[in-house]
Amino acid sequence: MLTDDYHPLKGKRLEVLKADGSVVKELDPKLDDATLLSIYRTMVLTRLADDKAVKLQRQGRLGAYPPTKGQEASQIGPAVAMEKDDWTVWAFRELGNLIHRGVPLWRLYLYWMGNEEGSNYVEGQRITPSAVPVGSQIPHSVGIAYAARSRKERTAVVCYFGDGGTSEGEFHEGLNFAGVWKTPNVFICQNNQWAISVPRSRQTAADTIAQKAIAYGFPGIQVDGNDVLAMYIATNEALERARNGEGPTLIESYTYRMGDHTTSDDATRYRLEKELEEWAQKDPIKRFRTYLVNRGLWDDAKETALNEELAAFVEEAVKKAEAYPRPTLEDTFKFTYEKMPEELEEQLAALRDDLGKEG
Amino acid sequence: MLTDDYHPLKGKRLEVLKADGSVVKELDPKLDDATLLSIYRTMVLTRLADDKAVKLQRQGRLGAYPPTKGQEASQIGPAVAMEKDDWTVWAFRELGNLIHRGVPLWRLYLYWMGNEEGSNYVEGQRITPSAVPVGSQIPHSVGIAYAARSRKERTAVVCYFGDGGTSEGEFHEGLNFAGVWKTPNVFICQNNQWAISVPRSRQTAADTIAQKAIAYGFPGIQVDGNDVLAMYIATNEALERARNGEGPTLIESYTYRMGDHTTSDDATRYRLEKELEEWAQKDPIKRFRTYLVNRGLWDDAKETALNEELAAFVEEAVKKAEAYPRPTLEDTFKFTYEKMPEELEEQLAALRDDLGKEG
Amino acid sequence: MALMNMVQAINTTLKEEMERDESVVILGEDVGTDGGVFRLTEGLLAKFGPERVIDTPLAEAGIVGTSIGMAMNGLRPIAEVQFMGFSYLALNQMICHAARMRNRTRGRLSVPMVLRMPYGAGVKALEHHSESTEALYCQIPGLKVVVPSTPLEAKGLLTSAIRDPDPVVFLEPTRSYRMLKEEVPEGEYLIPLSQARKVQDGKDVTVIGWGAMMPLIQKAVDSLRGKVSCDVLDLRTLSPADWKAVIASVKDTGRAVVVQEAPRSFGVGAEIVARINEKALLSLEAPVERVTAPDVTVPLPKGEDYYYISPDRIIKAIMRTASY
Amino acid sequence: MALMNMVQAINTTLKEEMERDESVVILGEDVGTDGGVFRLTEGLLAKFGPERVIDTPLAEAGIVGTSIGMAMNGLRPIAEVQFMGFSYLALNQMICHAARMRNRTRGRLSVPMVLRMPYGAGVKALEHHSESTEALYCQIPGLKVVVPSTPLEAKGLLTSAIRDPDPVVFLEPTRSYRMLKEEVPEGEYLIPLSQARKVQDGKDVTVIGWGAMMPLIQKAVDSLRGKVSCDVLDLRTLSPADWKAVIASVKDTGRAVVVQEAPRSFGVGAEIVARINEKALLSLEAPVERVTAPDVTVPLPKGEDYYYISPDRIIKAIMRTASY
Ligand SMILES: Cc1ncc(C[n+]2csc(CCOP(=O)(O)OP(=O)(O)O)c2C)c(N)n1
Ligand SMILES: Cc1ncc(C[n+]2csc(CCOP(=O)(O)OP(=O)(O)O)c2C)c(N)n1
Ligand SMILES: [Mg+2]
Ligand SMILES: [Mg+2]
Repeated sequence: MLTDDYHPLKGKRLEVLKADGSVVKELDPKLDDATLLSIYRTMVLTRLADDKAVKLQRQGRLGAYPPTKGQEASQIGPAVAMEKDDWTVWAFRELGNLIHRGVPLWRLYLYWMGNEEGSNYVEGQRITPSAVPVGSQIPHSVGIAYAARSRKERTAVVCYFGDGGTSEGEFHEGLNFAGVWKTPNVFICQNNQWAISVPRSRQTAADTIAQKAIAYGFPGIQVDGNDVLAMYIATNEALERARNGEGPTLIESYTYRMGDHTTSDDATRYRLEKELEEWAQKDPIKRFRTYLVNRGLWDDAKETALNEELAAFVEEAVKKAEAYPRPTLEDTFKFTYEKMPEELEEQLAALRDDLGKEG
Repeated sequence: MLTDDYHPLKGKRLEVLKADGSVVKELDPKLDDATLLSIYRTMVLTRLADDKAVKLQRQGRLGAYPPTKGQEASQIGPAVAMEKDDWTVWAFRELGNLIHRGVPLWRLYLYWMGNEEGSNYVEGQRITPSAVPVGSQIPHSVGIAYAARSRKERTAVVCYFGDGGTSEGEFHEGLNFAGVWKTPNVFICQNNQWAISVPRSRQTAADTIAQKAIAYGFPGIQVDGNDVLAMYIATNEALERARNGEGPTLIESYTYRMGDHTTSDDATRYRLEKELEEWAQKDPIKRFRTYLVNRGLWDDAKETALNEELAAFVEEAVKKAEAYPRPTLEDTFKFTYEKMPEELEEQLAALRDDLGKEG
Repeated sequence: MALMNMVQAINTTLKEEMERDESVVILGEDVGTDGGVFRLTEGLLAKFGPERVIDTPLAEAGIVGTSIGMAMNGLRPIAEVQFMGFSYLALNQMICHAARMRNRTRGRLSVPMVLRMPYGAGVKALEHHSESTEALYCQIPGLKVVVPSTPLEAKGLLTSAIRDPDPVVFLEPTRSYRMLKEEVPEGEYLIPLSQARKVQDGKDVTVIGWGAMMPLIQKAVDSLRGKVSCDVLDLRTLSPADWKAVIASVKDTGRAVVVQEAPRSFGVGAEIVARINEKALLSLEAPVERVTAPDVTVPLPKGEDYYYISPDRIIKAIMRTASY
Repeated sequence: MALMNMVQAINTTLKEEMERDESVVILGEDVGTDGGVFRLTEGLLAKFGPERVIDTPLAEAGIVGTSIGMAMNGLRPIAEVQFMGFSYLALNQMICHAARMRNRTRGRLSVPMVLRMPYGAGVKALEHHSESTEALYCQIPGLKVVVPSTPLEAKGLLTSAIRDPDPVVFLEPTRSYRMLKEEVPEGEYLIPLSQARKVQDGKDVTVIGWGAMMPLIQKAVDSLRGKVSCDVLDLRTLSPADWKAVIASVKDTGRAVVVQEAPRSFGVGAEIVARINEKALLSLEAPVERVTAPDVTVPLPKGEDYYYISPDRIIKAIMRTASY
């Protein structure tokens, strides 16, 4: 088992894809070409969609946005390992996972543009809405897993959070419950080295995030989060354990946030250019492209074509999101409870009067 | 270092005093006779005072009370290792530590009788009041340690909590802060195997509580909590590390709650008589007495005399606590803020009117 | 029909609802083997097994947070927090998630859960075991807050709470758990949420209360019988409340006394007064008086009698209001 | 004197108080290197070093809980929570410990700390960044709750809060951080807590608000100048509040409008109405009107304008009240 070979106290990190694009043979998951290409496609789409979101924000067309650049492998590898019926419980920086699992990009833009309809994934994916209070989604993922198991589903739940999120009490309570209940959970900590301006080293005195699993009595493993194949095999093994009733796993995806924390942030205030440059060398998309090129699956012409196609796709998504109708006054009331209480009906009527034609 | 030799993942528990009263030579702290006798004295006093509290509760003379029987070594060993300037931050079942450190018994009775003056340790000990919300005192102990260090004091802070307490988010946040700040904290988890009716095994899937320290990047150690010498040396080493700026330690005191959770509880509803009997064999006081007898420091005559003396002492404490004046109406108002706001003055006056002579 | 105290009524309701709907699960500290520290869940583990009656680790945010996840995925969890004074640890989950999931997802996901807990003083308990901080929950849009005052009420309201599609905070007055027995019907018995109960008709003064205050109010108005005729309302659901019933009564009587166990300021009573002001000011013949605890921490047992509301204080307030 | 916005005024105050009293420390997420996400603590790390300006791990209960410990042992911590919407995680510490340590130990230990945080909507922010849940804190005996409305007010009130011997929750209106500049004196400037500020004298209607509502109220009353004469009060300290000032004004005008950013029910406004009812009922010529948000979750940006109070709504309420 990977989690034995890479036990957190052994000081090793799981890597499959080397910097030069070669793979560690005995770990190669041997994915078929179509899958490999679909991974690459989502990686590029995520990168483009992410860049676009930042641009839209600068233009005042989208609200505060947390760029995901650099973390694509960490999100897409697990998405490839997941089944349609599995759940993603995410934080706010997991664009790649959601896109790969089929949430329409335009809907995600709609969310970041400030419309609740952007979290209404009517398309049917088992994906919770973004959870802004850091770490607060973790207990949900455990309850969701418990409920799935209680119906004898073979569903697993992948829950994402950041390195900063591991400091919250709700991280602790969630993982501890999962350990005791042996729920089918896969916890993925995207350790992108920063929680806004606070570096990993000031977040916890533990050498790794992975070793925190020891506190909960289940396996933990540190994985190169810029290596989409490593993230795939680690998640795959964890999902299998989950489905077999062997309980949860904590995966520390060792990665890097290449952008600012959000569009409101200026990362140059607290981190050195040099660090960013170093990590740029480890760009997950570049590395995976080299691998595809080496395997003869990819070339410059394909790259150009893909980029053009996806750029157009992204533009379409923006258009669709921007054309989406603004919520009505009633919309802001009617989802507070399943049935609107009389009291709220009255408040709605009074506010409509007060707002006049605005309402 | 003990914490290396007894690293939590090695599956070993620190023991000094064997069941037959002999000691593991190379671990013997070689305490002088006076200290040994004072330890025994507090152990017996704690047992008697505890029994008395339960009786008083049954007679309606004291409120709900959490018996500490069986955990005396776990509380007194550390007290012996502590300096006068050190802090104890406790939960609610640490009678022995407080008595040994000099809080008058009558004052503690006063607290359990339901008078806030019972937490007003004017005697000068650095001891926080009882913290009822489980685990909530843990972050305080870290702040207290931080403040002490900021004044360059060589003070350390011993913080107690139970096995149940380790499941709370505030345990996690407190220990994580302590790890990052390298504060002079010694965390003692009295793992008495139960959190009311929930057994240790359902509290966390970790094999030991001690291994939870790994999550925070500092040493943890499991200690036989019914062995006062083991608790002494473990705390001693941890305190030294704390004072030397080497940061916190987590000590898991492996012990047993021989009584009910509180006087409102009936432990026979959830645990087997057999378990209690097994643990009675490991009674910390019995074991330590055998040791003293073996060393020629103790005999039956001394035992009888001590029991008589302490029984009288306990009676005195009860008398004093019962004679303590009931709080006045004003007392219930005037400590809300340093200076009573006008609003409260008015409420006090109005309530005094309403209550008439009661007030 | 059987004579039951509130503990029995709640226990029976839990059992019946678990039988009726197998998506109902119970979780909390000591709810299983021990049957709950107040025995509210006694016998349920034996009947429904450990998958549906779950002894959790000691962590309130964990209990409520996992309940939210369960509710989002098809279960109907009833979470127990051991005392209201420990529920603050779970407030983040209640405010940020339970109350908002439906709105946040435009109805795609919802959180049909009940958060049960004992509340209130007057039982000479340890610190933090006597809290009455219902107003914390009332001010959160998306939550419902319900407080039963008798065994029968407990059954009817809890049944509705469990079947409600939205999160309900269900506050059980510790002091009333075993105070009185009354006839409670077997089988389905529902009291709709957001409807106040008229306890008795009267014409001089409206007296409004809920939960553990109701027996004290009853004593007070009984002793005033013949002197002051009181229109007594048990609010039952504090939020969203039945303001219509409050206003109708005050319009009739022109006078009102609100009895609130919690400290005076920023409590549920204030909202009641504000509503009366808004909708019945012109009918008022006296200021609405609030009988409350003072703005101090609940004292330990030796001082509790200064704090806890007595029928005598209610009587005085009614008299003052009646003769204003 | 220098022209400052509220961010600068608070930053200066923090600096001056840290210079004056070396027991003052600052802790929170991103308060050090980054200078705070709103730059409130900019420059302080460089000046006072990492022992006094502490970048903490991401854990609100940890921040507040360790602050309580520091305060119990001689420091005067100023804890920052990044947004009010994340402060619920620390409510247990505030309610169970900060508010009670003095009473619990009969004065032996106390918690002189400030919990600072930005609050409020109207800035088109992400979910949870627009909360105005001050009433959660107001109802807890032992806490003080303070809300400045201008840069000058921020300096005077924050100085008093830092020097106060009891825990103070200091709520900074995000929307006002950079809205306006005004002259702020250098050096010591104190505004006593629990004293309201008379913003302008008037005789027809009392208008009461605080924090980010004050500029909206100002716009409203300005536009009514000549038509309705408003007596405007900035409450400043919500708890313990200056009820005398409120009552005195309403006794003069006989009419009042309360402007509260938070949802309607169970907010601070309700307590204001209740107080007016109790002490000035006979002076009232109209119901006290509350202008508030509706009882719904703060909408995401596209819906926020429905929710956030406009001067126009205040004007309408004043007119209704004046002509009642
Ligand atoms: C409970 C809570 N506290 C503070 C914040 C403000 N905040 C948003 S993201 C963030 C840092 C998160 O760091 P991490 O968990 O590492 O995730 P990352 O942003 O790096 O993806 C902070 C402090 C929040 N959203 N929730
Ligand atoms: C936050 C909180 N939740 C629940 C309780 C009720 N309660 C009191 S003690 C206890 C069990 C504590 O177990 P443990 O931490 O092991 O300490 P022990 O009682 O065994 O000494 C519980 C659940 C509480 N006091 N605080
Ligand atoms: Mg991060
Ligand atoms: Mg225990």
